[in-house]
Amino acid sequence: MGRYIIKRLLQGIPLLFFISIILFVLMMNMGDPVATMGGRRVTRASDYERLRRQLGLDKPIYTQYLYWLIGNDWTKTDVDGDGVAETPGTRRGVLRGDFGVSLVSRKPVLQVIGERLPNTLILMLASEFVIIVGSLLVGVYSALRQYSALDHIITALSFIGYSMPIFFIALLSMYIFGVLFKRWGLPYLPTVGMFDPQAGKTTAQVLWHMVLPVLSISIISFAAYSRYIRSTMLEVLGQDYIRTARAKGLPRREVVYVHALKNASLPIVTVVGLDLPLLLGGAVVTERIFAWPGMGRLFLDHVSRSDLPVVMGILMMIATAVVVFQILTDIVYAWLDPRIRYEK
Amino acid sequence: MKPADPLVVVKNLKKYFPVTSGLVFQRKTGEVRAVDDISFTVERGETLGLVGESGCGKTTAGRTLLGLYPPTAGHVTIDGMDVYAARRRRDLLAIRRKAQIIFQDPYASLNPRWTVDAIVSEPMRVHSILPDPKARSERVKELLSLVGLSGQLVNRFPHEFSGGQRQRIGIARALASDPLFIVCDEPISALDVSIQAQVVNLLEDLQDRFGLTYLFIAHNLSMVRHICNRVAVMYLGVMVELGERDELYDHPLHPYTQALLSAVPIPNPKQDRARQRMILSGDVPSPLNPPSGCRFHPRCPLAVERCRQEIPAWREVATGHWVACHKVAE
Amino acid sequence: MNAKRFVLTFVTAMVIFGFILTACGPKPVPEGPTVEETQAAPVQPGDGGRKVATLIYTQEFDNLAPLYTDMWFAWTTWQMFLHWAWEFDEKNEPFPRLVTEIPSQENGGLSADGRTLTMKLRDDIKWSDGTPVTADDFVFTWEMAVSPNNTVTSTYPYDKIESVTAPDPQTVVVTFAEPFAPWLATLWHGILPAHILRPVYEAEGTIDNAEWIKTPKVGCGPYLLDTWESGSYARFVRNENYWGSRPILDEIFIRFVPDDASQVAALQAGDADLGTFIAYSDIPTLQQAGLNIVTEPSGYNEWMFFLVNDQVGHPALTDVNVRKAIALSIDREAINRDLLLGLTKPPASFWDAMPFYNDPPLQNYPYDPEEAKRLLDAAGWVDSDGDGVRDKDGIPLELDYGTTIREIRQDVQAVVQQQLAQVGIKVNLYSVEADVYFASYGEEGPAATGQYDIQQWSDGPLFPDADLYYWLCSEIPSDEYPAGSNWFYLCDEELDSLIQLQATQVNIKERQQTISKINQLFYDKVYILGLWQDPDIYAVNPRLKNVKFSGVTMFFNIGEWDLAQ
Amino acid sequence: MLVLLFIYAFGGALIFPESYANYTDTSLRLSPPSARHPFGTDTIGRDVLARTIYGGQISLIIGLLAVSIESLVGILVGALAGYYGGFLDSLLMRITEAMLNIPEIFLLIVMAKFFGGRIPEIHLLGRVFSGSVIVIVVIIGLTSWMYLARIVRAEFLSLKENEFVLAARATGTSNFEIIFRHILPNSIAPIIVSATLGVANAILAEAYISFLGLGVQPPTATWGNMLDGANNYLESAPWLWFFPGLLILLTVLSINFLGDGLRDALDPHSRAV
Repeated sequence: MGRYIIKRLLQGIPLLFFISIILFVLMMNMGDPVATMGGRRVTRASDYERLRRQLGLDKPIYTQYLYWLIGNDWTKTDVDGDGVAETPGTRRGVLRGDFGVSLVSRKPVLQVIGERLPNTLILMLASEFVIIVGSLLVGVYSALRQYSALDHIITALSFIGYSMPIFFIALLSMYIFGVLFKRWGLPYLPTVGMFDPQAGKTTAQVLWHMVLPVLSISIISFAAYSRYIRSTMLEVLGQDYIRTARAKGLPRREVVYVHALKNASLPIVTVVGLDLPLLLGGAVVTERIFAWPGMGRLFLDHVSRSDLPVVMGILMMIATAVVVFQILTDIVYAWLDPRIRYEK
Repeated sequence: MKPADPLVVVKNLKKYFPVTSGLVFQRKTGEVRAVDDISFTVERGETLGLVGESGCGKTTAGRTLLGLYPPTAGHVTIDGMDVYAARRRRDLLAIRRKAQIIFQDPYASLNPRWTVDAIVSEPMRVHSILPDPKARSERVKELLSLVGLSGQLVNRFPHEFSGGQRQRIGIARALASDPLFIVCDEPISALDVSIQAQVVNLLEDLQDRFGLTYLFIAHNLSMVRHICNRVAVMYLGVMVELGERDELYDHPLHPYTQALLSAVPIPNPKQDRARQRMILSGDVPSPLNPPSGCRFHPRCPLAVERCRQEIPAWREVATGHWVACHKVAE
Repeated sequence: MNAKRFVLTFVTAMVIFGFILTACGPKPVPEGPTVEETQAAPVQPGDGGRKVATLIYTQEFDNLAPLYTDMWFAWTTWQMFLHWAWEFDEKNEPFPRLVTEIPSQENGGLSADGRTLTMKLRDDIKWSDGTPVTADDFVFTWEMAVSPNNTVTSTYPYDKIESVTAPDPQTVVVTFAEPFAPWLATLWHGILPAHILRPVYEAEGTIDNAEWIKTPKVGCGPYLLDTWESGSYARFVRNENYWGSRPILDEIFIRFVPDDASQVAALQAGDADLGTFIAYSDIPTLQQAGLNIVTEPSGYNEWMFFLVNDQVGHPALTDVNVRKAIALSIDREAINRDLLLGLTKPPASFWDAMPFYNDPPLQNYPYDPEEAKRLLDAAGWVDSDGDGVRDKDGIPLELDYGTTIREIRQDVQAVVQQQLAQVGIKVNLYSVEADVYFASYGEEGPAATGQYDIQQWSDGPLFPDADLYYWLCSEIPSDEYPAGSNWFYLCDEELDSLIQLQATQVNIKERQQTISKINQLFYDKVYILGLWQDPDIYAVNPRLKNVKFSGVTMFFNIGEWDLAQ
Repeated sequence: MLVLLFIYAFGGALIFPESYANYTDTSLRLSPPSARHPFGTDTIGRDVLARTIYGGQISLIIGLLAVSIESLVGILVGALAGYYGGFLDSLLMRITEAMLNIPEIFLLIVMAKFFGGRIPEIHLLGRVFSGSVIVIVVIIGLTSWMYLARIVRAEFLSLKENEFVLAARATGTSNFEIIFRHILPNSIAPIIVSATLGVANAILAEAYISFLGLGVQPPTATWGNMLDGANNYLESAPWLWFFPGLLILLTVLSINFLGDGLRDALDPHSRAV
């Protein structure tokens, strides 16, 4: 098992290299970060050339990638434009933990991302929690009451949820719970931000503001999950050992929750792990609509100014998270299912 | 070229399948020695039987010698043309046209999405025999009637046929390019016993009519005896014995051949009872890690120390009778 | 399948819901604000009588350090914690802040040749950590701006300076290489604290990574940066060490709300006291909710720029009558009335916000499509093949019209397309993101490489100065000079010499006459066509008292702001 | 239902000409649904009903075209990787994996910026499509082929060992023909299912990216870009976002139903959602 984990981790490294190269090439041709530096005015010609030189944007793409990857403190660059490389570089490169400095805010990328990461994580974890708990309850319920009216309704609703674009859910829920509730004089949910600044960033505030975004993110995955759980539960419940357990006289509750659920949860683990990209993708739109100060919004803001270090940092972080999650999924899967033994 | 030249010459043919495990790019960590240095010839017009237990490499040998698998080492010439040296598509096509194959599984060997017409005419299309589609259709019907099927069936799909019929379609396809040489890769083992004889008879009949040469791969020794002129025995990727049919059946030299033959039921019960059964112990070892020396030694009742150490040479002990065993007298 | 039937029911319900929603939707809208108004009233920040004003920024400032950003939202914020040498009031008139008086030829601060500027600093000014603000800070700021090791966003106008010296701690002498007219509007947009940053510069060779550049907590203004939570808010507290009169508010809270609708909601609800960058379409709602709308000219107007260059642009546009016809066939009044809710009007002059230079005031071309058709006919552009698009010598009058993806711009594009089609001019619309649109010539930016025959964005002179350097022939980008900033590809020799002349005219009266000539030239030749005035618009809650805005130093009197309890 | 939607999008074009969908009447801006404008008007007085019709055409066309590109790339990559194996397989699969590891929306945004504003308008069938339609089709196609490639590869891996493929090789049939005439027709079922569901995903992807303002640019309407900026009118003009949003939902829903049905019909083994 240990060797398997190490092997999988080693496998992830070249993959991340691949990803970084693909992204870097795409991003180099994305837009001009210097173009928007002049505020409302177009950046001046002399400033333009100077900034490109100082920020190293005049270098060929492979050099920029190299600097991004391993830094440039081993070489000298020409920053005053006289054609002589005289200033030693200061970047240490991603491999040494330096993701560079944001071209927009001049803060280190890790700091920029670090400020937003917790906010996204809060949203993600809460959504994951809602999704898993909710879909388990609903999935198990509809599996046990297969073909009941409620089961049909759940099935249909999950289809609809599955097909809903996240922004439509978000707008609709904002309209209903924010606008209409307010109009009707009901207690209404806040539609933007992470907390009411007057009240401060208290737990209650954050929880209250989280309701709608979490709802929006959850609905899509929730629909798919509960369907999935329903079908695996049905499959497991139909198997011989469950019938045996019941025939032995074990209480129904125990059969369902201990035996069946344990076995049915196996595939769910995979789905949860593999759905991470989907969730993160949903976060971009959700954070934008609900003005949630997370990574998704950071991404949009900085993409629109072609802030390569930050965008690259976010994407690499996400890619890493996805890779790690896949590995974790495999490991948990192996751990949960004694039948699966990976060769050395 | 003298007609006495063998049609197919196989020299030191090896086929190892790599066993890979890879992180990014796969790396070879071992190899399955499916075919490990075999040499033989097939004379024009004869049928050479190739027998052995499942997994001994007979099918691989048959496919490799046609170039369907790239060989690890060795040379094969068919009608004087080097199979593996053919780089240009034209040369390869020339070889493909002369050598064909009939497969074991009549269900898997026909493209389920194609009609019989398309299947049987494919070789003609590829080799540009009868470029006119109409003439080709006629030829397809002709070939079908040759193998005993009605020409009306050309527009049906393979799943509408029985196993035997499908095998006939496979034979018709093999014949479509007017080959000299056909590898029959266990063509009957997947068929009902009642059908087997029909197909074998069909093959014999066709051989007579078109002067075909067969490499007949089988594990059914009695059927081999029926159809073959010569028989070769393979064990775990190597050839252990080769000889004229009657010579081999009557005087098997290699202990493995003896064991195989002793397992064949003989129609005459008296003879059968009189015979001494030779039961092999143990399983066939993994070709991934074949035994040292003589590959048969772990199961051989006659094995001595030398068999563990030294690979026995492939020798001709009598005219046309080859064997690889230390225990066979010089 | 039962589930499918349910889906059908659900869908029907949705459609019905939609109609109900749209049927009763519009009615409550006008009522909405009144409901909220009553709700909003009791919401007051009451924690111990502390006066906390909440401001909404629709974008987050990217950085707060002078030299390191040119973002509008940073400019507004500087007045809280950093002063300029002189600032500008609500009439955009300069007044001295860190200096005792604004240098002029009369008071001897400006030499007759316009090359030497002598500034006298106040002697009571100090940083919030107690260190006095001295001439050394000015010298240091100049040094940092022109140091090749600092990645400042712009070295302008410091690169025009030959030297900055400090004969004594209260005197700064600036010497320009050549006479430099726009100094008043461009110099000393915030100064750097030398006592904090010089050690960093000496140690690291650059101040790029200095802590103060990332979070400038030491300042010399009435408030100080306390916390800045990225994506959410920034908090400023009173500078207890402030050298001027004691700031009235205890705290200023800036919320970053990227979404217009949310800003409007917060303002309506009274959750915020000040909103920025108000969209025209939201003004009636806000006014109904009792908020004061303040517009402050900042020199910017939304323009259509014609690519008058037969090499790069459409040949038709080199004909002044075609350009005039375009001006006559766009109902700019209607655009202003309907899309901008009649709150603004089309500008006639590049210096609309500066009456001093727009003299005599210009009158807009009227909406007169018939006259436009006549002009086009006379210019030889007629619809000879009957496809509804005029043509001449086989070239159809088909123009590419590009702008950025802001909603109002795209909307205006669509209206213009339709109106021009009515006079037989076909327009293809393009809109791309700002960083792509404004990408340089070398990066193949569409504007820089002249891909659009008509371009649209908001632009203005170096407000409150009249300068417009980038209209020079020498600024036309090319493979040899990819950084050129004349993206209009316009080379009019008369215009060129006038622009060069005004930049060196230190005498205000002479300069005014030159600019007026330029103004008339722009107008007569229809090189640019104003779409709407683009002043800064603020929404102010009436309980926020004594608020004034400037088009240059926006929150110049923030120390005097007060909150009615 | 899908048929109805197609009729809506394409048949509706018979009732309203396209110029009507783009006809602006600024004095009528943001008027609520009425008899004249059943779905109301937008910010510059265009009829929302007519725009949903033309937007629907573009959205559906984008969905179909994007899936064509997706299928083309996916089948090609999957087929080459599965058939040839070895180094090519490793290389292609690593690229596939790398692309799969970046959430699609991020990839879409980056790609949209990559191609932004580079493609001129396209004149097709007497209509003008802004170049961004093509850009969107291409980027959606290029960011969604990975799953299909994996499916195709798996199919090829198992089918290429089949004896009928060996038979074709023994016959001398060229690799090209083996790939496209022998193996591909036998793996068509999962491809069809995946492509059908791909249409739904492509329509959604278009909506997402247009919603973020990076998609199809005006004046060409799509359901997605009609929603762009709609959250500014959440309260004052709900018809702006409700109708296009509902139409997207209905379309995606019915395509998902279709895909699910196809899967049940073609492949009775997998019945998961």
